[in-house]
Amino acid sequence: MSLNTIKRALWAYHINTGSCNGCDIEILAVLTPRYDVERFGIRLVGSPRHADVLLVTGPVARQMAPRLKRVYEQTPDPKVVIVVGSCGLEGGVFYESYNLVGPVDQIIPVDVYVPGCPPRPEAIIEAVAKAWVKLEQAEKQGVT
Amino acid sequence: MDWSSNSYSLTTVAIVVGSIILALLGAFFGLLYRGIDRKLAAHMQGRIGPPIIQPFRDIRKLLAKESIIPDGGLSWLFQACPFICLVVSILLLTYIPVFGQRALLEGYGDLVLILYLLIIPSLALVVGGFASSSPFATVGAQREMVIMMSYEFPLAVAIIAIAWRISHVTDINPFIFSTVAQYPIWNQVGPVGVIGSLALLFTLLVVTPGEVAKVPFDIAEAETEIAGGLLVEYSGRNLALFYLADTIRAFVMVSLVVALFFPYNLSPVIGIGATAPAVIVDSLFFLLKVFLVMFISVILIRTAMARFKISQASYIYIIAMTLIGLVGLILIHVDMIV
Amino acid sequence: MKNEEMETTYTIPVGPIHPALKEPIRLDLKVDGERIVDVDVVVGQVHRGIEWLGMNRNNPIQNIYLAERVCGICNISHPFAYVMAVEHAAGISPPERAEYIRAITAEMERIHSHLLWAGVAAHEIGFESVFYLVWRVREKIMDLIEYVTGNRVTKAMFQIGGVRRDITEEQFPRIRKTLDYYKSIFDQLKTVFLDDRTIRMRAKNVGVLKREDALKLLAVGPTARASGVAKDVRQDQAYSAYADLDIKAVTPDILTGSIVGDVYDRIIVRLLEIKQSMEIIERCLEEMPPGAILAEPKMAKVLNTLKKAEGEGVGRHEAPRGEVIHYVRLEAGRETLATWKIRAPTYVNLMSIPTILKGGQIADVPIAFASIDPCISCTNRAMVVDRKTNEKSIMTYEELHQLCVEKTRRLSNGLVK
Amino acid sequence: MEIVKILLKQLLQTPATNKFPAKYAPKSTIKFLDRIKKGELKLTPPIAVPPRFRGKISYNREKCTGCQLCLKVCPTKAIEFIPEEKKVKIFVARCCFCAQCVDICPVDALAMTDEFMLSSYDKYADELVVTK
Ligand code: SF4
Ligand code: SF4
Ligand code: SF4
Ligand code: SF4
Ligand code: SF4
Ligand code: SF4
Ligand code: SF4
Ligand code: SF4
Repeated sequence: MSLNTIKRALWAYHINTGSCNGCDIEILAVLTPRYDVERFGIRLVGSPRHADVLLVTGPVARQMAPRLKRVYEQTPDPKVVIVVGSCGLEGGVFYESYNLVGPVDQIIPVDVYVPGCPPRPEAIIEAVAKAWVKLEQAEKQGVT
Repeated sequence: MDWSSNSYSLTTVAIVVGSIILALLGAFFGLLYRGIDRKLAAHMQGRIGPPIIQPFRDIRKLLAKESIIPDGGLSWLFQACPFICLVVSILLLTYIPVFGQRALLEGYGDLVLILYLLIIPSLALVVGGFASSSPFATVGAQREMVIMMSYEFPLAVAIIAIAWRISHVTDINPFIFSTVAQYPIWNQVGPVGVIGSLALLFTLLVVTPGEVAKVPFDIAEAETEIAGGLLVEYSGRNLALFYLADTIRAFVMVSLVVALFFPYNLSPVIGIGATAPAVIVDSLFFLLKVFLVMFISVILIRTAMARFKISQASYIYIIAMTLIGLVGLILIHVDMIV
Repeated sequence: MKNEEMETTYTIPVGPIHPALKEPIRLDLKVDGERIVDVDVVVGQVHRGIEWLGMNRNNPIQNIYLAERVCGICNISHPFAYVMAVEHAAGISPPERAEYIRAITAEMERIHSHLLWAGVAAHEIGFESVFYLVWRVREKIMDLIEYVTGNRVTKAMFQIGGVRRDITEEQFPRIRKTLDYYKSIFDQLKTVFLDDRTIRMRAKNVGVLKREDALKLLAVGPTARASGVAKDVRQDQAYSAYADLDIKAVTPDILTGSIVGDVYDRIIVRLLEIKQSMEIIERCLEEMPPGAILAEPKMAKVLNTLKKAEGEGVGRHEAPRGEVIHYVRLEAGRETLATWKIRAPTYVNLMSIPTILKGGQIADVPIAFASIDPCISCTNRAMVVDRKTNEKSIMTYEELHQLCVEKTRRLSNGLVK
Repeated sequence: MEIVKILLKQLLQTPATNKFPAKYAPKSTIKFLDRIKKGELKLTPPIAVPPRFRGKISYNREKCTGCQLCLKVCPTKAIEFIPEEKKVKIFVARCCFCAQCVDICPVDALAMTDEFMLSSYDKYADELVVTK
C-alpha cells in the first residue's frame, strides 16, 4: 500500500507534554474556518489508534515522557511526528529545567520540526506540506 | 414475488450477484453522501471543507494502516464485530427499495424484519466496544445500548402506524414495501391524516440521526466526553469496516424514510415507458430524494445543534418522539373515522 | 434496568491526555452509571519548574518571558502581575502612558481569551458550528493583537518599568475598526449563546456553584462572579490605568435579574465582559496621556538597578480567569530573584471542581469543567519530584499542607531577618 | 434559531478560508513545489504579517562588537558566544521570538524579520542557525 494514500487523509492526534498552551491554541486555530485544514483531509482525532500524525507540543515534563512514548507506540504504522513550537524542539524558555526530560526528539523519533513560540498557523500548515514531501520521497524509495 | 417462479439456483445466483452490486452501490453512495455531507456542513460553517471524495480517501488510508488488536480484549470478537456490522448493513440494503426499484429480497422479509435487523449493527458496535476492554469504550457501549433501546420504540410506532393505516385499504401484507409504494400514505388520508403523517415523518427524521449516530445523538462516540467512545481501540482495517458500515447505514436509514414516505417515482409522471431510461430517471430521482431527506435530518440537524446528554436523548426518544408518533397514529385513526 | 445493573460504582480516569481537556490533567471520577459520585483532581502533569528557573537561572528580565509562558492564553496576565511585583519591590514607577498601554493589551487579551473559551465550551458540548463561528470571529482580535504587539499569541509587551512598544496615533483607526466589528456582531453572538435551545439544555442548572460555596472555596474571576460574588481586582484594588477607569464587576443578574451560578451564568458573565473590555479599550485610547513608555529605556541599567535592589513586592492582576498574584523578593547582589511565587487563578478555581461536578453526569464533566475556564499549565507548578532518585511520590493533602506551612514559615523568616 | 439562519447564510457565502498554500492537498507535493518554482503555478500567500512582526532573527555580523549583552537577556539561551571571533550565533530552534536581544543590542546588529515559515526536517539546519 502506498504512503500516498495516507498523505491526503491525515488524521492527527495532539499531545501536550507540558506546553504553555500557546502552541496548542494555534493548533486548534488551524482547524478553524480561516485556515481549515480539513480541506486537506486532516482531522483531529480523539484516540492515537486512529492517528497518522502526532502533533507534539511542550518540552516533555518528566511525568509525560512515558505517556508520550506510549502514545507513539499506540499509533498504528505508518506514522509521522511533527513537533510544534520551540519548547518541544529545544526546551525554549524552559531549557534545562530539572523536571524536563525532553526535548521531544530525545523520547520519540521526530519527522518535522516547527520553530516558533508559537508558530503562526500557516507555519504549521507548511510543516504538514513538508510531511507530505517526506512521505512522497519515502514512497519513491520504496519504504513503507 | 417474480423470483419464486424461476428455478432455485437461478434465483440464488441472481440474489448473490444483485447483493454484490447493491453492496458496491451502497458503499459508493454511502461514501459519496458522507462526502457531500461534510462539504455542505463545512460551507455552512464558513469554511471550504474536504473534497467530496474525502471519505473514499479515508477508507483507502485506513485499509493501508496497521490494524492493532488491543491486549486484554477478546480478539476474535473484537475483529468479528466490524465485519458483522458491515455485512448486516449491506443486508439491510437488500431489503429496502433503492434507486426507485423494488427491494432485492422483497419476498424474503418485510418491515418487521428490518426493525430487527436495524438493531444488529448497533449491537455489533456495542459488543465491539465491550470487547476492547477500554473504560471509554465501555461507557460508550452502555450509552449506545441506552440510545438504541430509546429510538427503537418511536421507530416501531412510526412504521406500524403506516402499515396499520395501509392495511385498511388493501388486503396485501402492509409490511411489504411494494404495498407501501402502491398506497402512498399521503394519498390514503384526509387533512387530519396528513397532519398525522407529518408527525410520523417528523418522528422518523429525528430517529435517523440517532440511528446513524450523528450530533446531537452521537453520544456513544462523543469525542470530547469519552474520546471516540466505542471506537477508541479500533484502527486500520477494522476501523475502515465500521466507517464503511456507518456510511451505508446512513444511506439505508434515509432510503427507509424515502421508501415509507416518498415512494413516488418520476418516470410514470413524465411518461417514460422504456425500461432503461425509466431506471435512470427513477434512480436519479431517488438520489435527489435521499439528498433532501439527508440534508434535513442529518446535515442541518447536526450542524445546528449541540450534543444531547444521554438522559436528554433518551427522554426525547422514549417520551417526546414516541408521543409525537402516537399522536400521528391517533390522528390517522381519527382521520379514518371522520 | 439502570438501577439493578449499574449499582456498583467504578472509577473513570479522565486524562491526562484526553480530548476534552486541552491540557494534561487528571480527573478521577467515581461514577454510578452516568452519575458522578465523587471527583478527585490530580494535577502536576506538566510541571516545568517555572518558579525554580526564575530563582536559580534567570535574571528578572528573562523572567518576563518565562512568566509569559506560564500560560499561553493569559500571557499578558502573568507578565503584568510579575512586572508590577518587581516594580513594587524595586521602587520603579512606570510612566502613565505605559499603564494605559498595559490596560489596552490586557483587555485585548480578555476579549480573545473569552472568545476562545466560548468556542471551546461549544466544542465540549459537541456544537461544532458555534465553535467554528466563534473562532472565526476571534481571528479579528488575533490580527489586532498581532498588529499591536508583533505576534498573535505571545505578546512580549511588558517590560520592567513600562512597556516595550508604543501604540501610536496611526494605529488607532485600525483598533477602532476591530472594536466596531465586534460591536456589530455582539448581539448575534449573544443570541447564539443565550437563546439557543440546545445550549440552554446543556448549560442551565448544570455545574452549579452556589454563592456560599464560591465564597467558601475562594473562587475567583468569572467563576466567582457568575455565582454572585462581585469581586474583580480591577474594581477592588484598582491598579495601573484601571484606577482612572472605575470598573464594575460583572455579575449575571445585570442581564437576567437573578443569580444561579450555573454554566449558563458563566457564559453570561464572559459575554458581558467582552463588551466591558471593548469599552475599556475605547476609553483608554481616548484618555491615554502622551509621554514615554519606559521608566528606563536602557535595559542594562535596569538590570543593574535590580541587582542592587532589596525588597519584596506583590503584583495582582485580574486575568481573564480571575485574580493572578505574583510575589517576588529581591536580594541585593543577587542576579536572580530570591523568591518568586505565582498564584494562578485556575489553581484556586480547581478547588470548586468537586463541588461543581458532584451529582452531575459524565456528559456534564467537560462543559462544567470547562466552565471555570481551566488553565492547567499554570496550575502545574507543584509536583513533588525527588531529584535524587527521580521518584515521584503521591502526597497526601496533610503532607502537602505541612510542607506549605513550612515554606510559608521559611519565607517569612527570610523576610524578617 | 439564530444559528440556523447563520448556517444557511454561510452556505451561500464564500467561505472565510484563506486558501494557503492551495485549495486542496496536491496529488504530488514535490511536483506542486516544482511547478511553483518554475512559475507555472501561483501559491496562495499566507495572511500578511503586520509591520514590526517578530519573525526569524537576523544578525549583522559586521556591526556586532561582541559585547554579549544579548546573551545576558536572552530568556532561552538561544545565543551562543564564539570567543575566538568575538561574535555570536543564534539557534532559531531555541529562540522564543521575544526580541529582547534586539532591544538591548547597543549597535543594532540584531533585528526581527518577517520570515515565519521555518519548519524543517533538521532543527540544526543551516537556515535555523543564524551566523551572519
Ligand atoms: S513553543 Fe512557546 S508558545 Fe509553544 S508551547 Fe512552548 S513556550 Fe508555549
Ligand atoms: S488556563 Fe489553560 S488556556 Fe489559560 S493559560 Fe492556562 S493553560 Fe493556557
Ligand atoms: S491564570 Fe490561567 S489563564 Fe492566566 S496564565 Fe495562568 S493558567 Fe493561564
Ligand atoms: S516546588 Fe513549587 S514553589 Fe517550589 S519551585 Fe517548584 S513549583 Fe515553585
Ligand atoms: S498552606 Fe498551602 S495548601 Fe495550605 S492553605 Fe496555604 S497555600 Fe493552601
Ligand atoms: S503558615 Fe501562615 S498562612 Fe500558612 S496556615 Fe500557618 S498562619 Fe496560615
Ligand atoms: S529573540 Fe529572544 S529568545 Fe530569541 S535570541 Fe533574541 S532574546 Fe533570545
Ligand atoms: S548585543 Fe549586539 S553587539 Fe552585543 S554581542 Fe549581541 S549582537 Fe553583538
